[in-house]
Amino acid sequence: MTVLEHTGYRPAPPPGWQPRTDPAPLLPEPEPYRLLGTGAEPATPGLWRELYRRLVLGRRYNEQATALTRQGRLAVYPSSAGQEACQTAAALALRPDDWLFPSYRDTLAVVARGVDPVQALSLLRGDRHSGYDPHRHRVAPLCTPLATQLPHAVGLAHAARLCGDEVAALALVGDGGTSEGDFHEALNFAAVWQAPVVFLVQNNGFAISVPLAKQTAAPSIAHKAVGYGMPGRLVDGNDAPAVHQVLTEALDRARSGGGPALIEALTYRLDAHTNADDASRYRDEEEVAAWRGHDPLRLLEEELRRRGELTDELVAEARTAAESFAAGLRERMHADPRPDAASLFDHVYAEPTAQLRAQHSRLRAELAAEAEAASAPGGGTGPGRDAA
Amino acid sequence: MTVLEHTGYRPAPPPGWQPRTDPAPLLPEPEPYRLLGTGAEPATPGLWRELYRRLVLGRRYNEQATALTRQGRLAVYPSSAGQEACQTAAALALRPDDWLFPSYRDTLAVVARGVDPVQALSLLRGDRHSGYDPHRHRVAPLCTPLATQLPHAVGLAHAARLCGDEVAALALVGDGGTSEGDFHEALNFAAVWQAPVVFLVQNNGFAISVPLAKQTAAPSIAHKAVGYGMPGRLVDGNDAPAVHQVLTEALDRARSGGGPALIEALTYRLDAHTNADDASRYRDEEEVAAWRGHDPLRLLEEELRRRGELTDELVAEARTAAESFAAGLRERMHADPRPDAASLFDHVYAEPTAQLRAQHSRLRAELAAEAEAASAPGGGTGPGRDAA
Amino acid sequence: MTAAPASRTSPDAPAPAGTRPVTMAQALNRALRDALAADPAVHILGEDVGTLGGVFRITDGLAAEFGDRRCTDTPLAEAGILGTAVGMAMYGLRPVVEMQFDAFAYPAFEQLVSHVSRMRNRTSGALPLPLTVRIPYGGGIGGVEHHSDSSEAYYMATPGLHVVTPATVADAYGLLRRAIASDDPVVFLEPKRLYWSKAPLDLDQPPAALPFGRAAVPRTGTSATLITYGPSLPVCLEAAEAARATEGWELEVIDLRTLVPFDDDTVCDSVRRTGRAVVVHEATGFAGPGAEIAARVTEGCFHYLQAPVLRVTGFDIPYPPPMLEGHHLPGVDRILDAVARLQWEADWIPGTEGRPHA
Amino acid sequence: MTAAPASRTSPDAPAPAGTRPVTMAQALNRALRDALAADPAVHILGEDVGTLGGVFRITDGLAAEFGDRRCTDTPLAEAGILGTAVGMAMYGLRPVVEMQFDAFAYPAFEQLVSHVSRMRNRTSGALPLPLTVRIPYGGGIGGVEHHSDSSEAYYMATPGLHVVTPATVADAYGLLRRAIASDDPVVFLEPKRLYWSKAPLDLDQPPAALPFGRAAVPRTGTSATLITYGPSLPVCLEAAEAARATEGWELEVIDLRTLVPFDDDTVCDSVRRTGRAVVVHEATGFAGPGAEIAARVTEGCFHYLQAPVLRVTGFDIPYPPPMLEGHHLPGVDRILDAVARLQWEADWIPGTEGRPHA
Ligand SMILES: Cc1ncc(C[n+]2csc(CCOP(=O)(O)OP(=O)(O)O)c2C)c(N)n1
Ligand SMILES: Cc1ncc(C[n+]2csc(CCOP(=O)(O)OP(=O)(O)O)c2C)c(N)n1
Ligand SMILES: [Mg+2]
Ligand SMILES: [Mg+2]
Repeated sequence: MTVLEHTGYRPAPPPGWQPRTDPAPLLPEPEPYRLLGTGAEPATPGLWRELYRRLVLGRRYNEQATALTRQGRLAVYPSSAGQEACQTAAALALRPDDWLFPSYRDTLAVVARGVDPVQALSLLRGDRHSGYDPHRHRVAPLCTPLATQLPHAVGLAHAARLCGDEVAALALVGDGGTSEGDFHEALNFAAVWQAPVVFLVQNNGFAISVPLAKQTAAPSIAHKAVGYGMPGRLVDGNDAPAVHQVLTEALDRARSGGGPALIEALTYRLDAHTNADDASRYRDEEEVAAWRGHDPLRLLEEELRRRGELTDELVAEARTAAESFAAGLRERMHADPRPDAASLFDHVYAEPTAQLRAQHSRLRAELAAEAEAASAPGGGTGPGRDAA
Repeated sequence: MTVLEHTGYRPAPPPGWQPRTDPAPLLPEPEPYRLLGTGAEPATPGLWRELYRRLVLGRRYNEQATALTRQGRLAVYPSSAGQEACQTAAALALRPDDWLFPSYRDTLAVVARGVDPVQALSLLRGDRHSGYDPHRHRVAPLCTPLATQLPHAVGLAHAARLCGDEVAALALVGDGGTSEGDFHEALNFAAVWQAPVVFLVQNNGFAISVPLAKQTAAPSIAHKAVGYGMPGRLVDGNDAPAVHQVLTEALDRARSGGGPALIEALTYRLDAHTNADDASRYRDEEEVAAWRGHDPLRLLEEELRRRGELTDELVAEARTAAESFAAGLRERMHADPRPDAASLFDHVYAEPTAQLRAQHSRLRAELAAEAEAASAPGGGTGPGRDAA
Repeated sequence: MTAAPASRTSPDAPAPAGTRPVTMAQALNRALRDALAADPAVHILGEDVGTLGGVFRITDGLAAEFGDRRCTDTPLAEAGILGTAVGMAMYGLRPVVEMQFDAFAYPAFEQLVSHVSRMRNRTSGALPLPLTVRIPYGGGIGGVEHHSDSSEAYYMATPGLHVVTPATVADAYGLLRRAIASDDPVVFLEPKRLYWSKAPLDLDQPPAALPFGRAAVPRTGTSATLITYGPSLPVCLEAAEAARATEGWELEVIDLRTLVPFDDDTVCDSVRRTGRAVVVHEATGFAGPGAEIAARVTEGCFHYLQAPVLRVTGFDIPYPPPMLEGHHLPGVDRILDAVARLQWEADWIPGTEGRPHA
Repeated sequence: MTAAPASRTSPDAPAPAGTRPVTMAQALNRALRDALAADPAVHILGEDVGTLGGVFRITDGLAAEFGDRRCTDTPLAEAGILGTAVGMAMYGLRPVVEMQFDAFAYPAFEQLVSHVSRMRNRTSGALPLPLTVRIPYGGGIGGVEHHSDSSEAYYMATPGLHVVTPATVADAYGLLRRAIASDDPVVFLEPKRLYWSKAPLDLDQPPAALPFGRAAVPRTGTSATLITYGPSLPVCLEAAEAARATEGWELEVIDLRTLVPFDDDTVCDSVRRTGRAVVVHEATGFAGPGAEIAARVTEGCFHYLQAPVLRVTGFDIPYPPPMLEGHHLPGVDRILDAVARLQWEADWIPGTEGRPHA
């Protein structure tokens, strides 16, 4: 008589319903996690002093790279001054077989991982798209299109797991980058596949000029993790030991099959977005000053002082190492790189197509003609002419 | 002596730190929200009977449309059998000025909103990309590329708010669609802009053949809301009154400036993905049978019976209306639509370019020649020849 | 890459006894199967490629045979699929990605253009991406909006990608094997309306992987050259047959097989002989694949050309609803019309006062 | 759309007294300002377009003057920006979207191709999308990877879009006003290396909105036609000057201004007079914009052509690092070389035994 036959009262939830994960453990701590000033002890003796040395070097690196932009030696430099704790801790938390997936702002992390700084800066110098061998230190090329490196990290971590290797990937992204679709897709794939990958968001409060409040209305970026079924952690990104610990835990967990994690590190870039940016257009000096008081280097220094570990020797050693590092970098960056025009046609394909070979030989002919003209007495407008 | 001057112990959190929203109220209920069988009363008298009538019609519509595919009258039909509660409640919860953003599976919602079913089916019939005037009933065209309609809904809702209009948008998407980057970007924009938009995910457990467990590892899809700073709600999608209530609340809230919401409705498609799909390849008959026991129509019918409201009169009335609706649809769909070939060039631009005018006149000449050949005695291979 | 001479056989010609007719879909399925069996680095990823075997069943049975770690149903996110495949390739795997329909590859466009096509170049060869992106493309199957796009022009305009599209059953096998074996990324465009086309093929002795950059000449002729690929090949062959029957023209038909790299030798050799050429494809004409083909043929054969290279293509409109697609797609009549306009006797270009060659 | 005759003025010619030199960036800024002032439906959206005024300062001061509801900093998600703009346009607003750099428009590709270009057509005119997508494009500014792409070929191959690119300060103003006023979606490509180019312009009496589909002829000549647009216009003008000085050639230079719709009349009229043409652009050559231009010029002017239409373009490679971009970009020498190869006396095509015209 009715459309469906009567089978009785069914107050049951929909068939098969069960939350697949308990959300509570996935939610981040309500306050950013800190170690400095809490009375905590270093996980391994000497770790904090090592972090200190590296933070000093990192700051000096940022200063030197910025100076190189003024001298026309870098096309552009996105400074990580103020974010050295994140970058350094990221590199240090990785094991040799792990992979790092950096963005354009993360050359310090790349250098801290062991890559030659001149090679790490190739992209920003403008002689090559990527200056280092990614396999040697297991560092992916610096990635410019925001968040697009995140799925790469997931895929690599997944592949490593498929191959039975105990390898984790650490992917770096900014607060702005979390708004991109690729962020979402990467985290989702990672969680579904339980890939050994850790996402570290360096939340420095701005995407160029756009403040976080215009980027997301979430309680925190770390809260996004629950939407993928992975744990979210919130850490004071200027507390180097805290970042190091949170990353180490997450990477260990990932490597041993525990799945991915999302870590939000609260930090601040003390410099402008890049040397080409004018930060005074969008932020107050007061805010910058407040963050200078929360400088990662200062926080660690104060802690070491409180612990009586900030010896003259340590300070001198750190400074000397940083200065000599900077001097070496400066000197090498003042040499003119001479990328070979013929390299334009290398590595477009495994083997150049006939079409590329033809274009290559045309360029060769041009270069030869220019060289001849230039070497002829009084000759040649030089290669500048085509360089419009 | 040290790199940074000493200014004292600073255990403070990073400057400016404060969670911007309290996460707790954003998290969904732990069990899907239900009204049927809970002893709850209809929000307005007669609402549940009205839902019943519409569910009966909806089911009949799905059956009729599926039959039309067998008769070659539809190119394809993605049935919403089993999801009638969601589709009907969605249409009913909207006010006249609100906008609906449907996907390919949501023709029932479109029809329930008042669109002529023949027009609603144009896309699937294959005569036009979209058969109805979107402004008349404030229904966006059916959207095929998954989740891409979500930012449209956000933009429209935002625009309405900018214009000072009290308008909300309701955007429909499937569980599979939540994995797309556009889902993420849309929800984020909506929350940052506090746009009056409600996202309804019809979680029917599958994206074609892919079950939810391969789609997301989240505790629930509704848990994704907190990552955007909007409330997430979880509702039994086969409990029409519950879906209607949750949507009504969310739309009211949105319209009055309370911001967006994400609603996950747990449901099931009883038919295959489309008539072209073979669901036996990826799911058991047992699972389907379990869900038949949780059929939205059955749940509502049982409740009305318990309440003594399932009168013969109501049942007959619902069935008659459904049958006459189906008969009208059947009859009108058996007429051959004759889309005009010349319309190919209409509406590519506001004014056709010279290039399109030239192509149009070439086609006109072809058609004229064909017509002539066809009308000539014994003549013509007809238009079929070019239709490779 | 072996520089084999262009094959001058007709497509899917009667094959030796022992072979049986298989569809292009089956040939592609077999190519995937053989690639999975031959190389443990090969992994298939996509929407519905596992349990279901793909909406076109091209991956049918592969998850069952090789396990769902080798043939994996992914979440529904094309950029995520391609982006994770990039990472897998970086680790040394050889992913084969399926995009469900042509238009649904667009979400992955940034990954394709900004990473897939450039990673080898960016890293001076350190990170090649041996990655195949299979995309069913083209119309003619009555698909509703977004299911019949032809997007090869986008991929052709992106240096670093190989763009490949088979038109015959045997080529489907041979080119897909070659694509998966390639150390470069390949966009592998499958003409979906030819999925069910059949030709005899001995699947126990499958053909060798085909080199890229070698067009086929399935029909020789002297009057004019039809240059085509993928779904338009059968239409061109039909047109050539009709041209002989009705006008006595002998049309040569070239099946490009790979759009990138482009086989200038085979194409120019033909056009220099015939002096006339028509390019045929489904994609829209303006800035479509035929633009490049016409431009380069003209550059390479200018003095041999008796008429400009003409193009018979889809109109410059969004792909129409299925009931109108027959009017949009290049068909035999339009091809013959174009051939007829190849200045067999007089000037023809509307609005120009054509003048004789100097 | 008024069918004004093609202007035959040189670009940015000395203007009446009272005008002062402004940069293209300033002209674009002023066009946006005037559009915001003229029509309350106009809304600007993008990354950093508000407080910062855009990384190129094209939106400088607009948020201050019109409020951040009219000029809005969005979250960092290009598909979201374009997708929400679609919804805004559906509600009757007239969004102007800024993509920060050319390559960063790729994430929005699906929205652009599957929705922006098709919404009017899909809805039989019921939902036109009066929407402008501003994209700084091209190289020559020393930008690092992903900051110098030329992607106009992708947009040209997408029916339903207008594709517009100014090369002069005045055109920047006039074309942008026209784009924003257009009821169709417009991809508005801004040659970033010309942002700082200057010409006198009276901003108190700004030029009228320019019609689409009308190329400019900034230099007339009789020997051959250079067909170009956007960033390559100044290079072509320089080449034309050099050609006169060194060879006595009088090159006509055409600035297309709108790639879609394409101004066949102006272009063919010129090429029929000169009999020779070279297309110049920064984008890669293979399947690039020049392919369509060469193919259609050849179709339209075949019997007038003394030589094939040649193309001087970027190489078929990913855009190189800044230290090498000078070798990649079309420069004066390459243009002159191409002109020299236009068969002034003998056969030239490598590998062909050119034969005299019949
Ligand atoms: C897809 C894409 N869109 C836009 C840009 C331009 N852009 C470069 S950096 C940047 C801001 C990034 O902010 P965030 O992610 O917070 O990183 P941060 O620079 O603060 O380290 C933008 C918009 C880009 N690189 N990629
Ligand atoms: C961008 C995009 N990718 C792929 C497809 C092909 N496709 C159509 S429906 C579908 C499954 C969608 O699943 P879900 O979102 O759960 O919605 P349902 O079909 O279950 O209603 C797929 C993969 C598409 N339409 N759009
Ligand atoms: Mg940031
Ligand atoms: Mg579903």
